[in-house]
Formats: sequence, structure tokens, C-alpha cells
Amino acid sequence: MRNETDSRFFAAPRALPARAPARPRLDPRHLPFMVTLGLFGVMFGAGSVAFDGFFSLQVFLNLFIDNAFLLIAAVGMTFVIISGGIDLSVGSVTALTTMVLAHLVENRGWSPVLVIPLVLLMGATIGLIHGVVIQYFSLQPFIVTLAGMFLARGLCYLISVDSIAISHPFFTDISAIRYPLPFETSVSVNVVMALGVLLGAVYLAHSTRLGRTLYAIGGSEQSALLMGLPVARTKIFVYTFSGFCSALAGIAFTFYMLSGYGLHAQGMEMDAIAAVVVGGTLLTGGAGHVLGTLVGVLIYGTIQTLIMFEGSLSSWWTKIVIGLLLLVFCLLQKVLARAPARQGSTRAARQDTGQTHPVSSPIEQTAQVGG
Amino acid sequence: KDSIVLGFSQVGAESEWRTANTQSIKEAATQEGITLKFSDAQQKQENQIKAIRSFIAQRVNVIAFSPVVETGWEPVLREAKAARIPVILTDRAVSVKDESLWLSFLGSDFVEEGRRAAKWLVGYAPIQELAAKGEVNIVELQGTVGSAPAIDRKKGFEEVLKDQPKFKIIRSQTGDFTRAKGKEVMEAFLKAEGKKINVLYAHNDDMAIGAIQAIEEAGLKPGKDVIIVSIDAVKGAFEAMIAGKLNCTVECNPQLGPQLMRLVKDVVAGKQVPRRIVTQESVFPQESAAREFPNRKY
Amino acid sequence: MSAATKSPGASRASESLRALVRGRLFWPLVTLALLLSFNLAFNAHFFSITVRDGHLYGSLIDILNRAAPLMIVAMGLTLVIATHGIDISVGAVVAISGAVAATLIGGQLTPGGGSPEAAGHPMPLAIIAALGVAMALGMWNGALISFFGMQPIIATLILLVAGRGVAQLITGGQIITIYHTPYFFIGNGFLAGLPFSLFIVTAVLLLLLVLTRRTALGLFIEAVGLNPVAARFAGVRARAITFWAYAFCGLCAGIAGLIISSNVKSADGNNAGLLFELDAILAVVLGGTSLNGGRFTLVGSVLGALIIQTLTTTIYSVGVPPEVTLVVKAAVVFLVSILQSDRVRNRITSMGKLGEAL
Amino acid sequence: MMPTVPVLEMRGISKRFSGVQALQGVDFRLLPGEVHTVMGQNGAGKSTLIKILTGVHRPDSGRILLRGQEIKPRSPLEARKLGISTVYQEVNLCPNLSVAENICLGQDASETFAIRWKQMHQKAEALLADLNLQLDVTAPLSSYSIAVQQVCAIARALSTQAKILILDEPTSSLAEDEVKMLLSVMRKLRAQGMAILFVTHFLEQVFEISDRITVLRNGELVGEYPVQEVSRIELVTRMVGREVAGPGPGRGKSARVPAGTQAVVDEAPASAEGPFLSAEGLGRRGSVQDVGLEVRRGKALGMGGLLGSGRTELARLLFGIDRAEKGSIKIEGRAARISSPLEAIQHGIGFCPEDRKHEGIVGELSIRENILLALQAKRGIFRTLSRKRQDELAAGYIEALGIKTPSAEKPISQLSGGNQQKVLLARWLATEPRMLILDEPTRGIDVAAKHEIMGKVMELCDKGMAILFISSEIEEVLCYSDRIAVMRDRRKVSEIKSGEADESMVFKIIAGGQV
Ligand SMILES: Nc1ncnc2c1ncn2[C@@H]1O[C@H](COP(=O)(O)OP(=O)(O)OP(=O)(O)O)[C@@H](O)[C@H]1O
Ligand SMILES: Nc1ncnc2c1ncn2[C@@H]1O[C@H](COP(=O)(O)OP(=O)(O)OP(=O)(O)O)[C@@H](O)[C@H]1O
Ligand SMILES: [Mg+2]
Ligand SMILES: [Mg+2]
Repeated sequence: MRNETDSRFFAAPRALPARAPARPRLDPRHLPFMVTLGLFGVMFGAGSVAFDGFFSLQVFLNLFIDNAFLLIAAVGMTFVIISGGIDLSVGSVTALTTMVLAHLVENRGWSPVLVIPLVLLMGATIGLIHGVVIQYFSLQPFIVTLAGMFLARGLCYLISVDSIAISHPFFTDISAIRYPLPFETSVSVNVVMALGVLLGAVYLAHSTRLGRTLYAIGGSEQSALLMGLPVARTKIFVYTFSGFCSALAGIAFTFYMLSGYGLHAQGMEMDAIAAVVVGGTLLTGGAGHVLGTLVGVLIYGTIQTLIMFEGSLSSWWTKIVIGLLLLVFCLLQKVLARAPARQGSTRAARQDTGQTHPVSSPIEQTAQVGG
Repeated sequence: KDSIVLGFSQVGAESEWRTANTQSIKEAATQEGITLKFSDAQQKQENQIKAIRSFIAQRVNVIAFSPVVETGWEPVLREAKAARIPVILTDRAVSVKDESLWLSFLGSDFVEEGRRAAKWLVGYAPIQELAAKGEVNIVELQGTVGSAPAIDRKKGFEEVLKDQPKFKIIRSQTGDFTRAKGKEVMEAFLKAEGKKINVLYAHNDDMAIGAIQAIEEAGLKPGKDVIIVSIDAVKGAFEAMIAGKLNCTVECNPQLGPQLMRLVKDVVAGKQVPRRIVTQESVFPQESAAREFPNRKY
Repeated sequence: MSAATKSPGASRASESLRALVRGRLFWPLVTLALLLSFNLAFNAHFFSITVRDGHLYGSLIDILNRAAPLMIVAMGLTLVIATHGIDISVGAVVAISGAVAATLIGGQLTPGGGSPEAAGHPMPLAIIAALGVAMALGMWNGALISFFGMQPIIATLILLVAGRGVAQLITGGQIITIYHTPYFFIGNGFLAGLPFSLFIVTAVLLLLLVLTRRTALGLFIEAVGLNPVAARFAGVRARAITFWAYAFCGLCAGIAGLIISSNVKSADGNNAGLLFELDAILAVVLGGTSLNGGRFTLVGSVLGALIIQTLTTTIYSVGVPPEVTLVVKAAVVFLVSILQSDRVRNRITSMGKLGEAL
Repeated sequence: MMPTVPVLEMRGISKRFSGVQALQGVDFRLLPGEVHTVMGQNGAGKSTLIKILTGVHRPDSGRILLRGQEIKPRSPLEARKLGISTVYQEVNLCPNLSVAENICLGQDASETFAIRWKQMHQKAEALLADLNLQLDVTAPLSSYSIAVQQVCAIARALSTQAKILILDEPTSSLAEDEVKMLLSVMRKLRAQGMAILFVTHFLEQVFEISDRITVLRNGELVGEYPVQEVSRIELVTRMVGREVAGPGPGRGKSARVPAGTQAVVDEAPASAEGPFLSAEGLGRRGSVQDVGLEVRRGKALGMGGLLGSGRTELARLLFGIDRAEKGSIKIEGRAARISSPLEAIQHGIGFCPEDRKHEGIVGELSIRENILLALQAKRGIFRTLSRKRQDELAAGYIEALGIKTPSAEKPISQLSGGNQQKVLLARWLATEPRMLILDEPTRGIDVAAKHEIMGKVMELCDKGMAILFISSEIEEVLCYSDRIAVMRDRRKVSEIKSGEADESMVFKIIAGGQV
């Protein structure tokens, strides 16, 4: 119906005045991500200089091995946060998954082939319930998922307060698998699983309509609704996906620990949120990149590794140093990513880093039904 | 000659007991000239596993750790074994099928502590009198739900009382090992059960100390109207016993440092070490408090 | 069915009923009443209040006294949340404040001699120092958020982690027992038969009510929380407002820390205020303030804190086994929040309307 | 001449919001291949009618028929699937997404699993080119001014093959050129048989494009008229329900004031005292360059320019929202540093921004509080007004500006667009500024109210207030200002006395014909 050539009513479309002075080649919108990545490099480099044995491929790979489950959960969390919500149930659903797995496999003698799909379904269902309750009753995600967090943790204790060791060969075998890599290094099944989830999520978030709808909802739910985007469906999907990821993280956790325990993954939701946010995603929604979450998790892992290599910190200094490193990191991230935009204030900043900088972007009023 | 490097992964700093434990290990290491790589896991097993992995990467001589839970150590301990680093467990054991994954276990037995508390109670004269007249009503302040000491201390205590039909646990609730919660829960118990309560069994001294305050505020006399027995034997418990407000505390010794260092040295020297080393622990009834108090370090 | 078809009188009446039901405090009050009456079913003495040692004594008094720290922190947090922020470091600040006060007051019990009441430093100094530190920590949060533009959750997460460490550093990881009896008055004392902590709560509440409703502060906070850009364009000093909200929240956490440490006569750097932030946020939300900022209700947050404490006490006094506690808590939170949702409210109001029409 | 079977029919639509009867038994018919304009004063119910049609609101009673079939759209998504494409009154797009995404997202079924970015960008560029706009479609929408955003919203609506197109005040921030472009696109679509529901407050546009007009008043249907059968005066009378005077006392040539008297007034105070505000060489990287201007007491300085020419940015510099890097500002002859809106306000300046949704209203606050906000900020936290005084103030402005609302305690987000704009104006008038910067202040305000409101502003101007008046409507600028500064490419290119200029001359300068 539209014909490009003859529908031009005027000779040439008028261009808006050219933008301010030429900037470096780098797309400014990718700057925060690059800065984060760069800072990760610096941090890892600093560790290598400071500690013997730090600079090795295996130490780097250990970041993945030890944080695979966190990465999986954080990917789900990224989706939730981009849509402008939050999911506090991540850690407990992970724990519940380990518990159900262990209980059914060890105490009931069910086959893992049956149990694994079952727990994934369970995680997704918990997420689905969150999503439906949040959407249907228009409740705040914080409170709904907080209740979910209590519930999942509580269900763990109902199964057993004690931990259940897993000795089923299926699990022990998988947890023993190491895929060899050059220089006598290796990675575990979890790493492959986590990277698979990550890639899937990157595709989902950045190349599908669903993913972009997610960003639209995070930017302004009201607008997304008026734009005729499937808001309800997408929001429910987001929580379902997060529940699914949590369950998958639980499976990875089981491979990692070979046990089910109600106190597993305590506070993992905070770690996941922190990783997502450190990776450049805005808690207010609508901005961020799934790959940023990977970097966020790596940074989190590096901070921990640094402290373990340090090895002389007392318990309290450990906490203080974690806090300080996080602080330094976030401040640098802010300062560096902002440098080119400093010339412009509110509006210019909005223009340059609008996708990644919360402070200056206007906060949407969801209640506003415009006119 | 290079000094021995010991990698030690502590559970966290969640209680006074734990802090004292850490301190003892650190001091002993300095004294013995052992280089200590210390890592705090903030109550998370995954952090302990990460720490052990980083010890392996750093090629320490010996790895020691206080496991958060018994289960789930198999994979990482196998890595340690592959790297030929001996592993010592402190404070509590792990359950792994391959027993060769760890060398020695140094620590206390939580179930035994529970048993001792119960045994003392059953043998305590005023309680026997009570039991002779009727039932003995016990309220229990549990530790953090799911935590090993909470589970085991409950188990040991109940094990002994199983054969004592007159002893009844009428209320049991978690006080999270803290004074504040202990006090809060005890307040609620007192409101709900009133004077029926004869005995308080607390999984650690801190909760007992909190509960003592609640009992006093309710106008009852702790140590008389309500008999109190708890575990850990920290300094505060002795103060309470001296004041006559606590009846008995079962020791759970955190001073594992010297013993651990000796063990480490033996291991590095290639000596044969015992598989299980039980720490010296006793039961302190009220009468012994004043005598024992000056010896308490923590 | 539509309002237009009804007589004006009936519609006015239904409107006023709706106004009542839509009132912000109505549902928190209903929830609280339900919880309390549930208790009564289990324990006939639940509401009984007796006089003991010249002050009131009973479960209700316990709930009020226990809830005091939470109420205070919830009020501070309400301001922060109203600016569309969040402060998850309150628990750590609670621990630090208690630790500072306890170490300064100190005092040692020497068996057989000496005065256990001896204080290391004068008590007012200790209190001022503790509150000062707490407020400074709040200002630190505020500065990171409003001047450096850090995301509130990350800025306060830093303090959540590091602050706990600082508290442990101060106490050396031990529980510091306080022997200075006058200090116990803050959290244990009674004034006119009522717990002294309630007077602190009332004072904070009144102060805040005056500040936010008698001055323009409330308006500015709401404007900043709802639309910071528009607020700034209208001349509101959005950054300063945000900054002071966090500072005040820190101060509130400091006060709560004093009450808690005074109540248990000791400072526990490891555990004091652990996970306090979740309860505080929950209290604010149950009270009817949205996490998206804007309209806030201080009284609602106080009620929210009471709901949480009542629930906890109920669980203890009804004798729910510890393994089941969390499930019960989850169920209650689910129910309460669904009950408070607009959809259910509207359903209930329209039921009310129907009943009226009959 | 026209097929008589309507594509869309709304029968007896009623809608009540708490306290307001927004629509009462309204009938509406839309024929294929017609442009049907809905007119009415602010708050008459136009947007509500549209929102009911597209499933945003559910009607209390009434039926909607699409090609004779009853439909009950429950969400904009459903409406879109039924072939209804809508541009809502406020720009309802996502500021964080790129322009291309805002235009194309969700409009094309083939993109479900793999978005082809290149195609999407090309499509967006082409759609924008149709509307005479060329921009970086990968930049986030928020980096463009509200006018550009409005064009993007229109482009989005045009991006699918819809049978019905709804445009709710799409031209409110557009300049002449863009409007022309839009109207020609509409003509073309009409020729292709599309039915267009159009809402606007500009009478010229109504008469230029519409086939039929439906007039609403206070939520009730006044009538449906073929465009040939009503005159402008009649139309306005039907909308308002009484006769309305034309533009009030204007200033420029097109106003009714004789040019001679105007000139006298023009010179006298200027020589008596210096300008209220004068700026010299104002500039900022990425923003305006080297702008100098003087705003005098009792005078209105108009600003003309194309979309994106930098008028808004200049206003932001003057009001301290952005900080000028070069140049100086003097207020009453004394050098002034204005580094925040608050300082500007304390200097007696007010600024009514163009983007009312993001920069103007605080949606959930009441009308009273919105009016009060700037005044209270000026007075500081502790010098509050008594509640009685606040109520008086709010009631006074509601009365004076004709804000249609049942009570001053309604959240402002529940007001109709034009009424929100009036509240914003009231906010600034309440601060009793000595200089008022108005950036597109008449956006979305109905014809009758526009004259009244601008009349009030001019009254204040005559009493000594300085005005900086930015508008995309040249006619308006000419009418209400004493002098006109023209911006092009973020520079001031010319300043003329409005008495000496006419529309075509200003156009020429704006377009860059001559300086
Ligand atoms: N969500 C809402 N809640 C309450 N009242 C509303 C809501 N939306 C609109 N109204 C009221 O309905 C009436 C009609 O508003 P509507 O937006 O339809 O007017 P309009 O004709 O589009 O006006 P304008 O020309 O100013 O855009 C107004 O009085 C408005 O206050
Ligand atoms: N090449 C460009 N790239 C991106 N943005 C541009 C470009 N040219 C202009 N703009 C936009 O134009 C704005 C500059 O003009 P300003 O908003 O001051 O225009 P204006 O004269 O008020 O016009 P209007 O409000 O009608 O758009 C900038 O904020 C920017 O968003
Ligand atoms: Mg409208
Ligand atoms: Mg403009």
C-alpha cells in the first residue's frame, strides 16, 4: 500500500541539524558496557599482578565454573529487571529445586530423567504464578516475589530440614565431567549449560519481538500498552522465564554440590540483582544488555577470588573490602562512562546515554493515561 | 625453609563462638609459624567450595575447613585429592562416599552436646523432684532452621528424653541463635504457656541469655522458676550462672587452633594422624561457674 | 447497574462507602484486626493486659514494644521509598549504631567486686555518637545516590555488605554485653505504664508528620518520587531532597539500633538487624506506599510494621512449628497483598453497593 | 458520492469516571474514505471516545460496530488487530527504545522470531521520509524533541495496513511544514479508502481536510455536520455553546490593535529602563551557539524556527536547566548566574515546558498541588501557604483558566490534555513571575480557551511582565509578540519587529531564504 518513491511529497526530506562535534568511533550507547568490560579486565589484571597463581586460564575458567548457577539465575533476573520488575524468589526457588531433586531421586528413587523436567516445570510454574498474580491483581513484584521467596524456602523445610546428599550415578557422573580445554584446563557441564542459556537469552532479548517488547515495557508500561504491544503476556512470560532459570540454576547447583538443602543459595537473589545491575542494567527497567549480566557475574566472582587469594582478611574485613571494591568499581563505571557526555547535561546526557543512564532519564508515570 | 601454607575456609562470623574459633586458629597459626590463608564463606557452602578451589589454585600445603553442611563436598574434594593436597575437617564432618577424600576430623559432636544437656537435666535434683510429682514441661529454643547444630542438638536432646515419659517438650521454636530472637520467642512462650514452663533448653547460650531477660520481665525467676540449660559455655553464660540465672551450660569448645596446627604439622611431616580427634569438652553446672569464669577467654 | 441509573442519594452513600474502603489505611487496619482476632481464637488471654511492677504487661504490649524498631525504620524508609528509592542497608546501620553505643558505654562485670553500672563513656555521648554515625551513613548513601547518580539498590547494597563488616569490626565479632543500667531504659523502660520505646515511635511519627504535612517537604518528596524531571523544572531541589531522605532513614535505623541493643542489653554486630531491610520494606508496602515512589503514608507504614510483628508473635504464640513458619508467612503476605489490590477492593466495594441496593 | 455504510459505528456510548461524566450517550459514525474530525472544548470527551474505541477504557454502556459486527475491544492490541491504528494525544511511545523500534515494533508479524534490524531501520527511515523527516533512527527516542516524537508516533500509526486511522491532536506540536506533510499524507490515505478519525483544535486544518465534523460538548453529542454546511463561527459556537470573541488584544500586525499605537507602546518603556533579561553570546556544546537576546518588561518576544532549530534548548539555558558554557546573562542590568531552575525562579523567571508529560505535570499529584508546586519551591520548604489559601489559589486558577474538573483534588493525570496544559500555565502564573518563558503554551488548548488564556497572559504582559513566547504557529507568534527572533540551526539568525512582518516574510527567514 505504501510506495516509497512516489509518496515523497517534497523533493528531499529535511535532515535535522547535524549533531554536536564528532565523537569517537565507538557508539556511545555501548560505552557503559565497554567500560564495564574494561574495568573487569583491569580488575583481573590487578589480581594477576598482586597474587601468584592468579593469572591463569584455570582461575579465569573457575569464575565460570563457580558462578554458572549464579549466571543462569541472573539471566532470568535480567529479563525481569529490564521489564521493570524484580524477582526475589530466585534463591529460594533454586534451593527448592535442589531439595525436590534430591528428595525424589534419593529418597523416592525416581529417575533423574523424569525428575529434571519435573523441577523445571515446577520452577516455571512458580514463576507463572508470580506473573499472573502481579499482572492480574496489578500488585508490586517486590511483594509478590517476596511471598514466593518465603514460600519456596518454607517448602524446602517441609521436605526436610536436613540436607540430602545425592549419590545417584547420573548426578555424580555429570558433575565429574570436565570438558578439556587447551593448557590443561577444563570446564564443567554447568558452564556449557550457563553459556547456552546466556546465548539463548541474548537472542531472545535482542532479536525477537518478545525481547524488544520487554524493553518497551521497562521504558514505559503505559506506552507499551497503548502501542498495542502484548504487555500482559510478556510480563507473565518474564516471571515464568525467571522461575525456569531459577530451577535450571537449581539443577546446576545440584551438579555443583551433589546435595539438596533448604539453606542452599541463601541470598542468591541479592547476588543476582547485584550482578545484573553492575552489568549496566537499570533497576528502573528498560535499559541494559544481557551480556552485561555476564560481565557483572564475572566481576562479582573476581571480587570474591581476589579476596580468597588475599587470604589474610578477617571475616569483617572481607565484607568491608567486598563493599569497597564494589564501590570503587561502580564509581569508576559512572565516571568513565559519563566522561564524553559530561558536556551535555540533562538532555544531552539523555541523548548520549539515554539507554543506559537512569538518573537523567525521565521516570515514566505509569498511571498517566496521557490526555 | 618455606613455611607451611594452610588454607582454611571458615563458615562465617555468624556467632561469638565462630569468632572465637577463628581467632584461636589465627593465633595458633602465628604462634606455630604457619602461613594461614583464611577465607570467610559468609555462611554459604558455594563460597566454601570456591575457596577450596582457590586454595588448590594457590597450591597450599594443607586445606582445612569447617563445613557448613555435611553434604555436597564430593566434587571439590576430589579435585583436592587430584592435586594431592591433604584435607582436614574441623568442627563437623562431611558425608562423602569416598572416605579417602579427607584425612582427619577434628571437632566436637553436636549430637553428643544435645545428649549431655538432656542427661544433666534428667539428673538435676530439683527436676527429679518435679518429675516425681508430675510432668516436666520443657520449651526449646532452636537454632537456625536447617543448620547443623540446630538439627543435631535437637536430635541428641530428644534421643535421651525418649525414654523419659515425664519429660515433655511443649513448645519448640527457632530463635536463630541470637539474643534478640531468643528473648522475643520466650516472651511469646511465656504469654502462651504462662507458669506451666519448667525448663528451658536453648541451643546456644545467647538465646538463653535473651530468654532470661524475658523470664525476668514476666516476673519469674530464671534458674529457679524456670530451669535453664544451654550449650556453648561462652563467657556470658558464666556471668548468668554466677548470678544464679542459668543452671547449666554444655561446653562446645571453639579453641581448636593449637590442636589443628599440631595436626597440620604432623600431616606435612608425613606422620600418621588419627582419623577422628574429639576436642576436650565438659559440662558446667551452676556451682562450677565462679571457679571456671576466670579461665574463660571468650 | 451504572451509577447514572441510581438515585443521587444512593450514589452519594455508595461513594462515601467507597471513599472509606479506598482510604489508604482501611485495609492495613482490617488486616491487623483480622490477625489479632485470629489470635484470640487460639488464646483467650491474648488481649488480656495486666499491671505488673507498675506497668502494663501482656501480648499486645509485647507486640507494640517489639515492633518499635521496625516502625521507626519503616518510617524512615517510607521517605526514601517515596522518592522512588530504596535503602537495603538499614539492617547494617542498626547493627553499627548498636555496636557504637555499646562499645562506648562498655562496662565490665568483675565478679565479686566493682560496679557493674560503670559506664566507659557518658551515656548521652554514646547515644549521640551512635546516632551521628548512623546519620552519617545515611548521608553517605544519599551522597552516592543523589550526587553521584548511583542506583539506590547498589549504593545501599555496598553499605549492606560493608556495614555489617564495620559492625563486626567494632565489636570484634563478639557480642558486647552492656552493664550500664540506665541505658536499658531506652528499650526496656516504661513511662506512664507504657514501653518507653513507644514514646520514641510517637515522637518520630509526630516529627515526621509535622515535617511532611505542615511544611512543603511532603509535597516535594512526592513530586520528586513521581517525576523528578518535572519537579526540578518547577524549582524543587530534587537532589537535596533525596539526599536528606536517605540521611533521615539512616538516623531512623540508628534509633532502632539503640532500642534493639538496649532491649537485649548487648550489641551483636553479627546478627543485629539481619534481614531487617526486608521486613522494613514489607512494612512500608503493606502500609500502602508504592515502591514506585510518590504518595506515601507514614501511619500506614507504622501499621505495616505492626502487622508484621503481630504475624510473628502469632506464629510464636500459636505454636507453628519452625519448619512451617515460612509457609505461613508466605500465605499471609500473599493474602494480605491480594486483599489490598485494587481488583479485589473494587469487587468488595461493588458487593457493598449491591447490598445497599437491596 | 460517499458510501453510506459506515465502517465504524459507535452507539449510545457512555462513560463515567469517578466524579465526571466523560461521555453521555454519544453516537459516532465513521465512513470509509472520509476524514472525520471530532471537535470539542478541552475535556469534552474526544480522547475518551477514542480510548473506548481502542479498548483502553471499557464503556459503561453503548455498542461499537465494526462493519456491522459488534466488537468489544479490551486492549489496544485487540483494536490494532481489528485494523484500527491510533496516535494518542500524548506521545505514547517508549523513550528508551530507538526511533525505529518505536515505529516498527509489533507492527509486522514476520518479525516475531527474528527482527531484521536493517529492514526495520530502512522501513522507519522511509516512513519518516514520507513525513519529511530524516534522522538517525537508531538513536533513542528520548534524544529528540517532543515534536519529533510526535512525528514518530504518526509514522508508527502509518506503518501498518489499517482500515481505520485515529489521530488525536497529532499536530499540536508540529510546525507548518510538518502539518502540511501530514495533511497530504492523510489525503492520500483517504483516496485509498481509509477512514480517518481526526482530532484537532486548529480550525484551518479542520476546514482544509475534513469531510465531516462531529462536535462534542461536555461529553454529549452536539451534532454531526458535513464540512460544507458549517462556518467557523458556527462551529465554535456549537462547541462552546455560546458566542466567542476572536483573538483578544494582540500585539503584532495581525492583531486588531492599530499598528501606530503599538509602535508608541513599543518604544516608551524600552528607553525608560533596560531590558529585564539580556543574554549575550550564549552557547553550549551540542546545543545553541552564540545567541544574544533581550527580553523587556511589558514586552513579548516571540521565537520562530523550524523543528529542532534550538528554541527549546535556548529556553533551557535561560532557565538554568542546562548550564551555558559561553556567554553571559544579565538580569535587570546585573550579571546573573543561573545554574538551576530554582535560581531562575528566584530571579522571577518562569518556564512552561513543551513536553508536558515528562517535564511538566506530576501525574499523581492533585491539580492543587501541581499548581502550587513552583510557588512553594520559590517560597521554600517552611513558608507554606495555609490550606485555605491553597484552595483559594487553586479554585481561582481553575475558574480563571476554565479548567474543567469536578474538584481541585483530582490527580492531574485524570484531566484531559488541554486542561493539563492550563494547570501548568496556572503553576507559573501563581509564582507571579517577572518574566515568563512559554514553550508551546497553547499545545492542545481549544480555540476558545486559547484566546482567553493568551489574553490573560497579554494582560499580565501589559502590566509589566516580560514574555518569551515560543510557538510553532507563526500566526500565533505574530499575533502575540512585539518582536520576533528567528532561530535556525541552533543560532539566532534574525530579529524583527512583529509589526513590520507578515507571515510569509517570517516563513522566508525561518526557511533560510534571507537573513
Ligand atoms: N482516567 C480518567 N479518570 C478520570 N477522569 C478522566 C480520565 N480520563 C479522562 N477523564 C475526564 O473525562 C473528561 C473528558 O476527557 P477527554 O480526555 O476525553 O477530553 P478531550 O476532549 O480529549 O479534551 P482535550 O481537548 O483537552 O484533549 C475530562 O473531564 C477528564 O477529566
Ligand atoms: N541531528 C540531530 N540528531 C539528533 N537530535 C537532533 C538533531 N537535530 C536536532 N535534534 C533535536 O532537536 C533538538 C534541538 O532543538 P529544540 O528542541 O530546541 O528545538 P525547537 O526549536 O524547540 O523545535 P521543536 O521543539 O519544534 O522540535 C535537540 O534536543 C535534539 O533532540
Ligand atoms: Mg484529548
Ligand atoms: Mg521546542
